[in-house]
Amino acid sequence: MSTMHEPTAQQIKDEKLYRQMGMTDEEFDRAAEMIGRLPNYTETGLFSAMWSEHCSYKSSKPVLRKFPTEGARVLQGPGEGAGIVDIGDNQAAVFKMESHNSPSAIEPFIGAATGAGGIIRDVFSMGARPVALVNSMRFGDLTDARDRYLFEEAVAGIASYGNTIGIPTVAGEVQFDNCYSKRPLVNAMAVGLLNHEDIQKGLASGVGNTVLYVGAKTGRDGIHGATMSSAEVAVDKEEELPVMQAGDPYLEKLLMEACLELVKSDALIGIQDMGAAGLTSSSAEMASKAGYGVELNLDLVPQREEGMTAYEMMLSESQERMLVVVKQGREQEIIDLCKKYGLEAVAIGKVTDDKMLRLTHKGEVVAEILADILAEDAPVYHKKSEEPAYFSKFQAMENEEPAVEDLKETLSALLQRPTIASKEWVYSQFDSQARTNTVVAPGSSAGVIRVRGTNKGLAMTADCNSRYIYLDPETGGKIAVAEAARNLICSGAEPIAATDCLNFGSPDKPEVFWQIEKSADGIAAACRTLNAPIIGGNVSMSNEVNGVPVYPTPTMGLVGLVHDLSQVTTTSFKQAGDAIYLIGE
Amino acid sequence: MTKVNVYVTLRESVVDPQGIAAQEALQTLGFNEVESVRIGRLIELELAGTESEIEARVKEMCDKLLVNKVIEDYSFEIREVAGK
Amino acid sequence: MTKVNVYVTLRESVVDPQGIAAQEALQTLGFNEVESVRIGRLIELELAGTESEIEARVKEMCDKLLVNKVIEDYSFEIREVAGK
Amino acid sequence: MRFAILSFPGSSCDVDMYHALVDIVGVGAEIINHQEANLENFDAVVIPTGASYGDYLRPGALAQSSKSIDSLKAFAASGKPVLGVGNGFQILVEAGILPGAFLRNKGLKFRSGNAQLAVQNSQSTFTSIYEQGQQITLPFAHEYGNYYVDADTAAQLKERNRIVFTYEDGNPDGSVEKIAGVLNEEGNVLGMMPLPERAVEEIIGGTDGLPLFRSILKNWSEKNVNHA
Ligand SMILES: Nc1ncnc2c1ncn2[C@@H]1O[C@H](COP(=O)(O)OP(=O)(O)O)[C@@H](O)[C@H]1O
Repeated sequence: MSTMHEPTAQQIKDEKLYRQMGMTDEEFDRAAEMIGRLPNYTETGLFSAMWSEHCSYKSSKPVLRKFPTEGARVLQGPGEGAGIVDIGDNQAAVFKMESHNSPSAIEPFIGAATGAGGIIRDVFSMGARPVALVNSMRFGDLTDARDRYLFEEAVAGIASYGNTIGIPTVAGEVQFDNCYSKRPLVNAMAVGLLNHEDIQKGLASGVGNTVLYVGAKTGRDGIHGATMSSAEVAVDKEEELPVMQAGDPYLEKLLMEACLELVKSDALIGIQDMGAAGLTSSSAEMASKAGYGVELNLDLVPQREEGMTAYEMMLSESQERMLVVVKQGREQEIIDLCKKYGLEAVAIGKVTDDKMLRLTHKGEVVAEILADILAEDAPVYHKKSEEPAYFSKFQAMENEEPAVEDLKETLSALLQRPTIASKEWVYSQFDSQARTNTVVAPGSSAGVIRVRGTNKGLAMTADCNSRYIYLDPETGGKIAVAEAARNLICSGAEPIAATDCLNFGSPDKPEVFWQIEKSADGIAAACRTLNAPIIGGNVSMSNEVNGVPVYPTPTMGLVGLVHDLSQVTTTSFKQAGDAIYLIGE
Repeated sequence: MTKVNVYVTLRESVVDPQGIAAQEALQTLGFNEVESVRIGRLIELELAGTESEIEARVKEMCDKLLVNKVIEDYSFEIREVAGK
Repeated sequence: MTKVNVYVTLRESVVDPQGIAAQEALQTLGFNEVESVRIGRLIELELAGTESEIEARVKEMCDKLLVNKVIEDYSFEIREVAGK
Repeated sequence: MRFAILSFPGSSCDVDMYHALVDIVGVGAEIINHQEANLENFDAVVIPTGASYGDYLRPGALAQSSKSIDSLKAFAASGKPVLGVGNGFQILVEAGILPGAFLRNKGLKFRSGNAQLAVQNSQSTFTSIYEQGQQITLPFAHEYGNYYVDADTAAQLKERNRIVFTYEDGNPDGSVEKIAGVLNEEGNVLGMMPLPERAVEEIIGGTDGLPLFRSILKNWSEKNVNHA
């Protein structure tokens, strides 16, 4: 009945309705060919979400292959919710960075808050307790009222989520440049700790095992968030925007505690956050990775609104939801465990052996597609790459020493630049000491937390100077990694692994794609040299305003291991009379 | 001086975690008859102007500053026009 | 189902930092006619019961949980009684 | 001596309090879930900070729906020590165990950092190891740290020596009378916004919070020795 108002498969093809969902003609044809028939409305929605840049990395895959992802410490590289590196004593650090740029351009508080919420879920869905947050943000310079608003609200949004859930923010960076005017970048990174035996993966395996839905009810919010986040946002047309998916850090705190207890249970098979493209990506990916199928009965999905269609439920990006696969017959104990935390857990489906993602709604099969087709077989594009004209022009320019007439005046002018000025206004809004492990809070080179029960610590930082990358992406990419590594080393830590968030303009522009490729070359080379493999990350493209791309901003998040907490150093001068040395060239 | 009450509510599809938590708390306290709680804002303005001016100006204030139309709806009510 | 609007306002003797900030922002935007802004809460309830029951129950909810009488006043309005 | 750490959903810093009490101060402590709050067998109750119930509606308000509030009131009435820090203070105020209410910080933003405080009353169960007038530094983290009482109550608090800590750094959040911590009339319940459990080790934030816990322990021990 609910599908009655939906266009037929033929109409979708004839009227090219898939274009509204962000699919190209070729992609639609490819989808139809792969399933051997025209996809219906719901199925077209599944394809559009799973084949979006955000979920499939269809344009960035060739670039990501450049990154070193292996190393002696790496227990989990890219591909899961977050990467994992060994830190000795049977413990591991789990972390990843993610962007929430488009939502933050529309509604900065909610956009930034749900960005933090999403990355925290990625970490605890691996079985790790999130222990620290880091962020990296870019805004237009503060002369424009909208940019000031975006800045204030995004900071407040990140603060609100982290503070409420009780995870300290220990490091971060903010820079201002008019290339980000009205198109802010909001990248959030979460770092967790776990014992090796608690590592979880997002797998739906074992025929007959049960798929449980845990957490918030599904509403009509954030439908097509994944496709939106790969598209340029027109900020002025609020009526046409998808409904924002507001976050609930309180519910997430309950979800986090429940999941961290859940991972100790041998009834658990797999667990995954319902992030971008919600139920669609979590179910298709869990099935595909495990080599099984999943069948969901959408009538059983907890719904916040009446009369939701299959399409709406599958594409909703309502926050604070997890998909959990448990052993057949053990459902009740998991449901009871969740109930203890005030959470609803509902069996909505089961694992099958036919590798299909099959959805039923009101007694009818509304979608039936091989999970691999959705999760693995998105087209991969080798975008055109072309050196921009500006590059050779800049390269040909002579180096010029800026003439400084009055040192004092220049220094004070520099210190007043928002990018250089103290960021205390920002980080004083973050609770940096919750959980009482923070050894170095924001205000130094890197944040440091101790690992209880050992004499070790974890240092973390996020860095990227996008002007350097704009001027020379390859060298600039190296500089971003090197700066982050220096920040760790200055704090007394050995860099052990990296995550990244590649924020760029549209990959369809050959000059932009060239920036992406070249900066990836630089990043890869620096990470190799420093033996800091990239264990996860995120790509955010089409960060443009009126067709003008932001500066290329591949933010690097690095984590370092402090072998001895007594060796931790901070940036401040300690006492009068100490000697000051300049080391290096 | 005229008093205007502006009622700001979350748009229907936007989840209201505060309201949900308050409803659960009310239920724990035994108010089981409560089916839904949504928490919005009440903005009380005092301002000068004729009624028709005020109507237009308050609308402008809401659109420009007081209300976040990405997630909120509003309505307002001119409550009291005190004689000079 | 009946809808009730509860209006919660800060008591007059309590300074409202948010209201002051909003007023200043309005003035910066040129709304100089605004003399005062106070920001309170609008709580929308949906609940079952007869009108007189509801009256008493909502009062109880406000006193017990929804309103902090040290700093807040409230009033409420039964808005809509849908026929069964 | 055994402490109950009364934990509500969302009280994320219960573990911090546990660590401070058990690992550093060396007393017995247990995190008690609010649903099974049987407090009778404990010698003291601490309500930790965090954002119970997401700080929704008003910070500390929704905790009033928990049955444990009755046990807490009974425990406070029995005269044994009750300490609420941060959100725990807000819960005590919303429950009416301590006077007043919390408004949003004057600057409207969440703020965290280190607060400079003066010990205004070093006679209490909670502060007897501090010197009168001692300046101490404790971390804080709150958005609703702007403590409000009406003028009469404020006068009364002063007269009865119930203001235990005041802010000595300009009082940026706007608390009435610079109040950072207050006692109940009987002197066995202390609420404070600064967080002593975050200042019990040199490596994380200094040690100015330690004397507070040691005072509670010392006064309890002395009483118990007398009774024994
Ligand atoms: N958004 C933020 N969140 C948390 N800490 C921040 C943020 N922005 C800046 N900081 C902190 O402020 C300090 C100075 O930052 P920054 O000006 O970027 O200096 P640096 O060049 O040393 O990284 C650092 O300790 C950094 O962690």
